[in-house]
Amino acid sequence: MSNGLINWFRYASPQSFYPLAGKMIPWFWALAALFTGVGLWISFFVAPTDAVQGEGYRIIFIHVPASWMSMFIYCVMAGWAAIGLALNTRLSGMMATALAPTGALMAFLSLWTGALWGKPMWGTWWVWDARLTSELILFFLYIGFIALQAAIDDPRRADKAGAILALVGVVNIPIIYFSVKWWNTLHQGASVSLNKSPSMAQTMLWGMLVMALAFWMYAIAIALMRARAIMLEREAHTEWVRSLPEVTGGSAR
Amino acid sequence: MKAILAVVRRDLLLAMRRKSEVLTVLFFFMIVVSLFPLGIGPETPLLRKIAPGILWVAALLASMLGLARLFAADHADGTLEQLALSPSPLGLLVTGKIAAHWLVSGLPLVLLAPVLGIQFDLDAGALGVLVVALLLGTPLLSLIGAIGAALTLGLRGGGVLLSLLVLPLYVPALIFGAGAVEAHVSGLGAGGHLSLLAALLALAVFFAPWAATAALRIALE
Amino acid sequence: MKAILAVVRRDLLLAMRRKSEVLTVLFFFMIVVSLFPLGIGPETPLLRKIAPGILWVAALLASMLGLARLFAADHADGTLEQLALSPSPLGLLVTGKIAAHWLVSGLPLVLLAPVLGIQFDLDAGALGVLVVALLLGTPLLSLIGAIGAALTLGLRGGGVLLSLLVLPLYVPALIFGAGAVEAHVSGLGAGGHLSLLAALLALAVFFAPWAATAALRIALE
Amino acid sequence: MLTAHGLSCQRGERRLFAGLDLSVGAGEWLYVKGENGSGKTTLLRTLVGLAHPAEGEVRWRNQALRAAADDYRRELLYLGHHGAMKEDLTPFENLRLSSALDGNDLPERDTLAALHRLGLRGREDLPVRFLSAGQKRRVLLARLVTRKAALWILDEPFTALDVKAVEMLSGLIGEHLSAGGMAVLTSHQALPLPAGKIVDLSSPEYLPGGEGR
Amino acid sequence: MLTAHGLSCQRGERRLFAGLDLSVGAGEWLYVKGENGSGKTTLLRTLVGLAHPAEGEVRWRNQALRAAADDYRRELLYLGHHGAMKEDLTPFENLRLSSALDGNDLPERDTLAALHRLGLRGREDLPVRFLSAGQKRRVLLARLVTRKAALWILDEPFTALDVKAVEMLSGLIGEHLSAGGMAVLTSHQALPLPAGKIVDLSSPEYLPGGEGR
Amino acid sequence: MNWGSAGEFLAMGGYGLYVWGSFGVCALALAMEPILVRKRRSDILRSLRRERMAEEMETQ
Ligand code: HEM
Ligand SMILES: Nc1ncnc2c1ncn2[C@@H]1O[C@H](COP(=O)(O)OP(=O)(O)OP(=O)(O)O)[C@@H](O)[C@H]1O
Ligand SMILES: Nc1ncnc2c1ncn2[C@@H]1O[C@H](COP(=O)(O)OP(=O)(O)OP(=O)(O)O)[C@@H](O)[C@H]1O
Ligand SMILES: [Mg+2]
Ligand SMILES: [Mg+2]
Repeated sequence: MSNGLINWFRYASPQSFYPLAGKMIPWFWALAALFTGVGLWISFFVAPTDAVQGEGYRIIFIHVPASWMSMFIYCVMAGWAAIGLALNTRLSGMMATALAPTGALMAFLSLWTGALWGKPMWGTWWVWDARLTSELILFFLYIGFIALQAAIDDPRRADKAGAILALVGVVNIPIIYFSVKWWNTLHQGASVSLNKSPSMAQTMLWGMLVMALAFWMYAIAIALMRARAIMLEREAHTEWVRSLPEVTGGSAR
Repeated sequence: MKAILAVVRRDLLLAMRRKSEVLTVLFFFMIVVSLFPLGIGPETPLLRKIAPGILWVAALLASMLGLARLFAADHADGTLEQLALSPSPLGLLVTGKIAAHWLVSGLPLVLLAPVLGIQFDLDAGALGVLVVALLLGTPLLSLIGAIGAALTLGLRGGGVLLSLLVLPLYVPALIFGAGAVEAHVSGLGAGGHLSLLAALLALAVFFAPWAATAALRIALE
Repeated sequence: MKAILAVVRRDLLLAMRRKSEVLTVLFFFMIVVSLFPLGIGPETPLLRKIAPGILWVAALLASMLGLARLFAADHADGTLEQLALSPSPLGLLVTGKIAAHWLVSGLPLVLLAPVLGIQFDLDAGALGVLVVALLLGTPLLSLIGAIGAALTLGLRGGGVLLSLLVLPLYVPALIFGAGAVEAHVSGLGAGGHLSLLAALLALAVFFAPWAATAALRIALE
Repeated sequence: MLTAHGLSCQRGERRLFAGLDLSVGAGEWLYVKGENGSGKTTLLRTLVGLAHPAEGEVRWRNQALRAAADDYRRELLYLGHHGAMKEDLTPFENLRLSSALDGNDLPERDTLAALHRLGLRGREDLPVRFLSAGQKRRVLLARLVTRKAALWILDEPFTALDVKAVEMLSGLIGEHLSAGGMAVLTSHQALPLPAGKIVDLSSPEYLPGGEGR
Repeated sequence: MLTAHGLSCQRGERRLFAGLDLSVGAGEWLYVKGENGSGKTTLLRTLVGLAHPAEGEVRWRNQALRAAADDYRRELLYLGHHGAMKEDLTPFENLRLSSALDGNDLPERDTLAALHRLGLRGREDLPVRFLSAGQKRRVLLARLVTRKAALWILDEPFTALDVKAVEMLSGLIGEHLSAGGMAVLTSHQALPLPAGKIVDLSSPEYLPGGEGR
Repeated sequence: MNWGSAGEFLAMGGYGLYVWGSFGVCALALAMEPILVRKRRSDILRSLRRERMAEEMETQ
């Protein structure tokens, strides 16, 4: 991604980024499909049955990548936001806006799969564990970011306000995480610990990593797609959009 | 009737235009509910015990949030004067506004409550009672709230004053609503509580729009 | 410095003019706290256990109530433009406004909390810790809240959106604040929690006015 | 026919004017003049029934306002200092919604036509919040075109309007009058309208005696 | 000396005007004309630095606005469409507080004198909420008397004022100019002021080319 | 190979509901997102084309 960052810097104006993204998207989709295929194959057919958790543990192959992505995307989003505030580039705001819904979706999936895992393993859908609680708060932060941007109609203003919120959030996430952790352990030795699963077999680790790669590729592809749509919306009246082939040529229905 | 519908449509359109409106009420509800475990501690049995109370208090606060704006926006921009001068009776228009308020900030809570109940480890039966109680209770909250909103219209410090007026009036809804769930959990049966709630609701449906309209007329003088 | 004082004086005067302002924040706090025994039932040991959490959540909601108005009134009537064009730096004026907000809606809570704590049967030591924790925590709430208030300025559905943005950020204050009292009650000593709260406060004092000012400038564009 | 007899109005402790008689018949208009704070807005609000006179009575078609309330409101159009518009909605939506509240569903065509007539072409779908001061007033005034009402009561309708818009609005009022409508207006500017009846609230004639100041 | 060079302003997607040059020197005033929505308010907000131009630059005493920000704000007085008043406070309190925020404590005498000059005698202690539209504007305008500023930027200062008040305000502006002050005004009414520079934003000269519409 | 039959695969050793509940919702969400983004894109493209058409009609 850091590599991509440098490239994107050169392409920091929407009209040159738009076609570039258009060219990259299919590749990321292809990679995402490939990794998903391999990952699913590993998760269902290669990885053995777990001694303690039976087949239920297979949820791990989406739960963990979704959890990782939810946290990772927030950082990337805040990074774009910081760039946007510092350099005042239009593209960075669009990228941050494009990433947020995907991040929120990942947080939601982490919560959902975790809950579905918790029921058979812990006998309850939810416990107020540190990691669970801070993931829930992360989800709220995403929703706040999206709601804030949705409430502002001037895109440039929305970008800047969103950027400030994202940065404040990024400062707060570690604080929140540690406070929640401390809160939880002070009260009780957590009634259930997430780490008691047996040392993971190599295959499991591989499956998780491949699935994480798949999620990653997916996130990039979808963020680029959404960024392109946002560019069209925001720059609808500029010359470069009006002369795009899909606007001029395409079969106007 | 047509006028009621026009008002409901208009208020819903406005709520949709502030796109996130409905969602934010929901998330506010969720966040307030989640704050309690953070303040109180994560022990499940304790949390299960106080869950109905917490859910009800949060629902009450959430449905109160939108109240201050119920008439205030229309008052500030002169729309309320126009409504008062419109050919349809003001009472009907007010009823429409109350209905729209419930649709935007009551109904969603009812639908979300079971999910939050699960976080507090309530069982299926208790969740059912919770939903029914909220279904009867949230319109009651909107109706009572409308009177308070009309009374505090245009007053200095309106928002806070409003909660001061309205929260005590909400107490019966809270007691019977949370009580219903607790009665069910402790095996007493929730029927009595629920029928009391229903009776209160019936009373409010007749009384509240009239009272709110009278209060509005005073505010407009 | 003179400008900060002028802002503080002005906001306090305004609060006094809407006479009931301070009182209503207090009453809201009291009512919310008292709702819980009604929703949960009157068992003393249970109530004592959840008291710090409930007091903190109520304080948090009460201090959030006034937030929406922190900049909104000044924005709507054009005063904020005038502040931005005034010779003193906007950051200072914003600090003044935050200080006034705390004086109006934070400090009174600190003073009232022990009384409510007694209702929940907390002992003198716990009450002391509660007051100190609130004294450190409520300015933190005002500071963080100001960022949210500035970000949501002039937006549709502002009030609810504000709470959505701000409540998650309040979590550390809540945890350490309520945690301090609980740690004291369970004999662990509240020192750690309190010094963490103080550290957070120090961080926020530097960071929050700056962020709020930046957000205000955006809102004014 | 709108008449008032022996009207005197009060705000707080202050009597603004007293002993005011007026009547507006079909095709007539009344120009309410007066210095700032002389009570023009108060008089207009009293005429529409939003405020109540301290003394005297307002009558519509020879019935007291309270008795005629429903009929009166059907035939009345009042535009005050305030916008009465939702800043979040577009001019198009604002206009249609206010018609819906009056109980008639305005077809899309007529809505657009009214907005265009008021010179808002190209602004139909921009939330009112973004409009300039004059454009906001124009959206409000579009109701003059869409709502059929016998009596127009307009408080400073010409504020914030540019020269062209002032002409256009005078044209509208002229049409309304020649179709047998009635109007009550206030303004501090000179009005480009054929002579109407004039009430000057600053004139000593209406000075309240004794009470207030 | 306020100058702007090649200014062009945009709201949302719409370019309002382009290629605007202007300069206002000591004792001069600039009359910004234009139809509703032509961008007068936007121009004024750009001149004071609340909005940013899409192209071009505003300079104060030969420094770019951003660099001169502090000095500029000290010498500037901007009154917009908005009231910028607290409806709960009295005119007296409003005026004193806004001076305090400008960093000078206004003595009671001067405050009262300014209010009386604006014709608010007897209304000093009535909360602004109760004032008439014109009286509210007058409270706002009292700042012209109390605040020493070299440059006045006033957006439609004459709205809602009655004939006497219009004269009085023109007098104030005249004094300001003859004392070497500068002023930028907008208005739709004819101004009873000695001739100043004129910028007409509706004239084809400033039509933005190409982009927007 | 872990599974003897399709039935066994679906049952997931008794955890079918949970495993397929997770994977199913996950697949659904990740499939819906591109569809929604596509729709957003085609909506804006359609309105752009319509605007263009209107302009062409005007200039003719
Ligand atoms: C709603 C419930 C749940 C949520 C929100 C949740 C959240 C998370 C998060 C955020 C992570 C990544 C944390 C990190 O890498 O530091 C994670 C990792 C993980 N979760 Fe969950 N989880 C939930 C339920 C569960 C359950 C029920 C289990 C298993 C019994 C589980 C097992 C794991 C494992 C094994 C990892 C990876 C181990 C690691 O990286 O430390 N989770 N979860
Ligand atoms: N509570 C009160 N006590 C005393 N005087 C009051 C009170 N409320 C209003 N007033 C006075 O009543 C008058 C109201 O006048 P109104 O708004 O009708 O004036 P207007 O003729 O419309 O003026 P404008 O031309 O400025 O719009 C003002 O002079 C105001 O100061
Ligand atoms: N987001 C937007 N998109 C398109 N046009 C906009 C947007 N926001 C504002 N406008 C337009 O920009 C112009 C703003 O004009 P401005 O308020 O400066 O006008 P003005 O000359 O002060 O008019 P008035 O005489 O009515 O006060 C209006 O024509 C308005 O419709
Ligand atoms: Mg008036
Ligand atoms: Mg203007």
